Amino acid sequence: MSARQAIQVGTKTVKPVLSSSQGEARSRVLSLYKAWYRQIPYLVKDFDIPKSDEQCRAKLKEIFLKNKDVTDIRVIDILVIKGQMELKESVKMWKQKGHIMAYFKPTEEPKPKDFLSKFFSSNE
Amino acid sequence: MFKVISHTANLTRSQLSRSLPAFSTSATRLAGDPTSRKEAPIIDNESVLTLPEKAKERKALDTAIVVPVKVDLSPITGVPEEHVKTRRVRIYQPAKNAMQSGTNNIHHWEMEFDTRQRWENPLMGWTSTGDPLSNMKVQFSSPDEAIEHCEKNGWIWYLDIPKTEKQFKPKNYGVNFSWNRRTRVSTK
Amino acid sequence: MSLRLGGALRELRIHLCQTSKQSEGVREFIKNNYVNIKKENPNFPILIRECSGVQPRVWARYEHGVECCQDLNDLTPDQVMDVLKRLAQ
Amino acid sequence: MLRQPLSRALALTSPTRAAPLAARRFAEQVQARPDNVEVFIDDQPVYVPPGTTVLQAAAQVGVEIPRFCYHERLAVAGNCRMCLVEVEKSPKPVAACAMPVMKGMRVKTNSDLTRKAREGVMEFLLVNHPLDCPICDQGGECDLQDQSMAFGSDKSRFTDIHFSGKRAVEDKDVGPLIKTIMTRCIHCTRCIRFASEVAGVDDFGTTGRGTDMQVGTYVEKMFLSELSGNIIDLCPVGALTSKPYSFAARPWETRRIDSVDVLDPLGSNIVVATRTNEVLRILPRTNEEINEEWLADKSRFACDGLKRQRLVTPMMADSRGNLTPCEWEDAIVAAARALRDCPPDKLVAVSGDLADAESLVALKDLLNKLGSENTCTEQYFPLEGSGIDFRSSYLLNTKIANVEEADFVLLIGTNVRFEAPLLNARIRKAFIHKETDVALVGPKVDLTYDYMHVGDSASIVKDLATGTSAHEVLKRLESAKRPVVILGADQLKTQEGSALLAYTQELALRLQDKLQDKNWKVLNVLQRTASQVAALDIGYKPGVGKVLEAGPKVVYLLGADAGVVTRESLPKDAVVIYQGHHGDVGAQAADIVLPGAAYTEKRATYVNAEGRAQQTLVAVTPPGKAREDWKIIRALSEVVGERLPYDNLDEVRTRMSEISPALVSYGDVQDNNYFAQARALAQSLQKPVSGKLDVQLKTLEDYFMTDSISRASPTMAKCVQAVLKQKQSPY
Amino acid sequence: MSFLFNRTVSSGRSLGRIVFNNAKAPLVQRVATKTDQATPAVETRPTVAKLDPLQKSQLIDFGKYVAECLPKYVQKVQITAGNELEVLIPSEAVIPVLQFLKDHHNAQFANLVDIAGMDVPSRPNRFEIIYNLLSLRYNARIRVKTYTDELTPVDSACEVFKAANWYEREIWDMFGVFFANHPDLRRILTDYGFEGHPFRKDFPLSGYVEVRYDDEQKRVVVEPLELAQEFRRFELSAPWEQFPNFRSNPAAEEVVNPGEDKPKQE
Repeated sequence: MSARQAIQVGTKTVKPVLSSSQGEARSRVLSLYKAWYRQIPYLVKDFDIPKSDEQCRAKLKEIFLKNKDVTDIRVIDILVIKGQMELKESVKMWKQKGHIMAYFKPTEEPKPKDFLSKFFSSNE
Repeated sequence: MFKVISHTANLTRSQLSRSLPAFSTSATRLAGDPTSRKEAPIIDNESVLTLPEKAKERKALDTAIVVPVKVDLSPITGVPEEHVKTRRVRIYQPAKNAMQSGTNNIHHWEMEFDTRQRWENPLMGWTSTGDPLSNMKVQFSSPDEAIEHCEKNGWIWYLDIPKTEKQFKPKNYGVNFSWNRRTRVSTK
Repeated sequence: MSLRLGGALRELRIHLCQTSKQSEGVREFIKNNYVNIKKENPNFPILIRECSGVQPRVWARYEHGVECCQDLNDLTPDQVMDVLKRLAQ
Repeated sequence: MLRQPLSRALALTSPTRAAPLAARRFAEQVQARPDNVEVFIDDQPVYVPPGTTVLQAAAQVGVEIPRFCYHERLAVAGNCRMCLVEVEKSPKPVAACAMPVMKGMRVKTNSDLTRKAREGVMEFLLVNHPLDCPICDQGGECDLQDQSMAFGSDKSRFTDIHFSGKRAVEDKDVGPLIKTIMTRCIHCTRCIRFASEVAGVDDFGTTGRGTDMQVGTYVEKMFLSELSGNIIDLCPVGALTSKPYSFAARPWETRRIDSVDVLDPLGSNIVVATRTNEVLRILPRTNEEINEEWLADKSRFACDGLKRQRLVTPMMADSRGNLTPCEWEDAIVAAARALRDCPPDKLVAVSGDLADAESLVALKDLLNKLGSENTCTEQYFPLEGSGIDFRSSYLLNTKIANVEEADFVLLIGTNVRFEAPLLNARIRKAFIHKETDVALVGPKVDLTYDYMHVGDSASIVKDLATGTSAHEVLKRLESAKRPVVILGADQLKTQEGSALLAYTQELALRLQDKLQDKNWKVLNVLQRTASQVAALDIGYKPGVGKVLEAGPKVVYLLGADAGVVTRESLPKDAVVIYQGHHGDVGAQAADIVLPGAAYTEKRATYVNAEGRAQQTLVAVTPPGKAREDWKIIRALSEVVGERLPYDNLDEVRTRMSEISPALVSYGDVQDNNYFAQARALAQSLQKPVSGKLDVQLKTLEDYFMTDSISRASPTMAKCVQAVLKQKQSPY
Repeated sequence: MSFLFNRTVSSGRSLGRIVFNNAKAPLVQRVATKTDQATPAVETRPTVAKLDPLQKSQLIDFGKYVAECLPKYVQKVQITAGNELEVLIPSEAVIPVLQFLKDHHNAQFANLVDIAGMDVPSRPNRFEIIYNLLSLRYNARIRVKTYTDELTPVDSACEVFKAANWYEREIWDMFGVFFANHPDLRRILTDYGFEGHPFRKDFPLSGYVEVRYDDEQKRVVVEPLELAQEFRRFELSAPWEQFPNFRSNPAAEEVVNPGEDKPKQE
């Protein structure tokens, strides 16, 4: 009883962005993922990027999984909208090779992760 | 009577009809509140002509969904993950400049990120930094707003409350001339 | 009521709140028993650290920095003593 | 308007301006009292106690009346006339700073008459004020500049094109800290009032009248005060500016970082102004519970020591014993090897006076993990009796702000004036405004106020404690309603220290038991350094005597620069690891030097003498390869093989809360009790004492250089020279 | 008694406002000839733009009329800077209000001059969307303001004004406000792949990334920002009030606030 009340206190009623339920948001995400997945071979070919289809798919998966913990339907919707926008820009060849390659961050050196190497490399 | 009307007004507020019966330009107002008038539904061309899937989408938008109050916007703000996860936000009230007496510019709250490494640029000797947020300061009128803002953005914050409240003591010009108190000073 | 502190035990830290109900037993304990314990163990550090709003706790530090924490919430002075005795073994 | 942030501009749309939060809360509070009078400020009603000045009443509804001479912490002078306001039914405008409110008074702070009066005053002030704002150091933070923009006239009537009429005044030399350009002086007399009321050095005054009036020291003389820097802040124009900071920067281009001072045990709140990764100056930050809005000279001017004598790279002693720079990896590995190979009972860590709580915790954890219990501080404190078990036995229990409420202060073996200048300022404030009396046991020193000198032998304390003293002080103490006893921690390092502490505890407790106010704490121990309280909280053993006698193999100095650990006191083959930020006494004795960060370069916790945990913030990056202190110890622990379980500051702070929760309750002072228990244990320690009490810091020249930062500061060195020179002069 | 009638009477009684009588001729025409109101004192202060009291009273009347016609949607009507009429509405009301202002015979604000966004992070609804409309027929301008937060969509005004298309894309791009039912909502100013919304108050001046041409990669690469010379930060606020004379002049004067009127009915 009290738990349910707590949940009710912690919620609010808002206008949806696109989806009206969690399931709908999920299906939008999946269809966006599929759309990207299908476009990958064409993108690799059209943009002539030095990456294989598998690498691109891994990157696609990585980018989607980065937001796997998002639960708010509206945030998911906005992410989907932005993803669709990116897809359209890519498919229509508005982007250039550099924009596609920016997903891979080829020039960034990975920052040290463990304490000791962080300590020795800088005082961040 | 008013209650009934405001109730209907609330009901219709969320579902805006495109037919706009409320915006009658006629000069009469005999029927009272136009929204409570019974009349045949007006079907506009648009709603007839829209594609079924489009119409469905629009209908979905008219409904409301229930979401948690606490929302984390960090995936959609475009702030790189590094600057969300590793930064600390300090929420504070700016300190009075000791050099001046006025206090007109300190009655608000600010948020600021922690200072990060700076280094000397080897070419010109400039002070370089890799921190885009070193100049970011956002002002709020209360700490609650600042906390709310940080929570929304997923930043880790802490609150610094200045200890500036002091006991009120009326000032008195006369004590300068009191004859038996230590407040009397010799100079001037 | 004697309590020998030492051996592998190196330090006791007792956290308590000055006013809260949960800490009342610990406060009583210190008021009544601390002097005797300290007299028996004159060189043993029993750090009593007060801070408003904290849960009463005792931290025992043994050799090589091994620490052990016990909750003292709502305990009576005798129970506190028992906890300390257990920690001292 | 243009500069206002949007949120505030929007708030301004309502006709009544929002009063400052504190003032508003206060207004509600005073409204409750029945004897308050109602006055109207710009038609807004406000209830204030009778006797309140118009200016104070206006401040409560958020109306700031412009002023130059008025300062809320100084006596009312009423001589600048900038605060003139119109009061209904008064024939002339009245000076708001000196006028007490009357019932039903209607004040108009923005009427035509008021505006005209201000414009007139401003014109008079500017007649004799040079228009040298572009070369004036006050430019940008000048009350005269700002107020002439807001209230001055938009045209000049000054037609003296030959400049024969502008006043010119010779500059005075008042020492190496304060630069005077006396032509800019507008005779607000704030500096005079500060010197005579707060600083207690009655050197300033005015000579002459009218155009010939001058503010000065009558004869050329240095301003011999440890609080002299505050008159720079007080000066509303550029007549008194900071000499070390002259022509260094403009106020609007500096970044200001709120921080905490560590050069005295009070932990005054400061603002560090930086630009291009360089500390330019330090200003006080208001904290009513500690420093009000003052700052001691060492805290303010020693910041140039942060740029000199710094350790910027790790160093190791080579075969000939000279320290040579090396890489972090090498230094850490060498230090780790030394620590690992050392038998635990021969391993010693000594913390110095500027160490922060984070690194103290990390170092103690590391040593404990290695099996050593030998963590100690340079400062001594008796461990007999209850020792450091209760925080109340080593803290300033009365709290700094409450000293003002005291009616009798007994100082034992401390020269508060130089050990904690702002505590002394509080005592002086109580002395002047509350007629508090002060007595001193210890050497006769100048405390800037009159006190009863009881003598300097330790047996006096014993007599007072046992109630056998025939001195008048005992009677005064016993009849006092809120007595305060302050014991200088320096006295405890002698053989008789524990007895002295025991007697002081006895005395204080005897007084406390008789008080009506049960919350009033009498016993105070004034520590000398900023790190000592945190170190004792964490469980460091005070004093190095015993561990040095045992002949340690490895000594880890955490900023220990006081000179208690020297090469001579150690066995020949001992390895000394020094971690700290300045190349001072400690680094000279070291075999391995690990460069750490100074207090402006790390976010770190310091606990002040009253037990208040406060944190410094990162203002600049540590120079060269220097690192934050707790990180060095954390890295070292990993190489030793006893990895400490914290990787970031939050985790360190969690660990600190496990050690003492008070260490992370920032800004607050915890109440500490159990005096009776400490007293019960101290009873056996009350042995006869015969020694004399002596203090280290006797006169002003002793004050300036006491730690590694101030010893590295050229400004502080100049101060010492100037004070010595002043002593030679006949004045 | 009808609600509206009750409302007008009471507002006229309690606030001393002119009782708005709907039976009279519509407003914009009516006020041009009205004489029943005392003309305000002629402006004598030396200001840059002379305010026309007649024009102002017309605007006030029109604002009242809008509020009366759209009681569900108009939250507040105010005049800023002496002669600029603003209608404050919730975000659901964008379409009906704009439609009304465009199509009403006596308004004819047929021209959408632009749409602006504003970010005030301290508010729960941090964004303001501001529609500037122009009526060529009556030589009048009106401003419609609405509010939203990062997630609440605003109805696109495209179906009322075709001109809204690019303006809304701009706001989507720079503020991140989503416009529902926009025909072609995509970025317009930022680079492809750019993340973030630069006009937000918490977006740094420098941005988070920098681009450069990389010789090895033979293309433009995007990297985290590193400033060779850190931007300076200026603290320009003065501790003394700089324009005390403006203290008593509020930026906006309120004309109608239906939300405040309503409780008085009960």
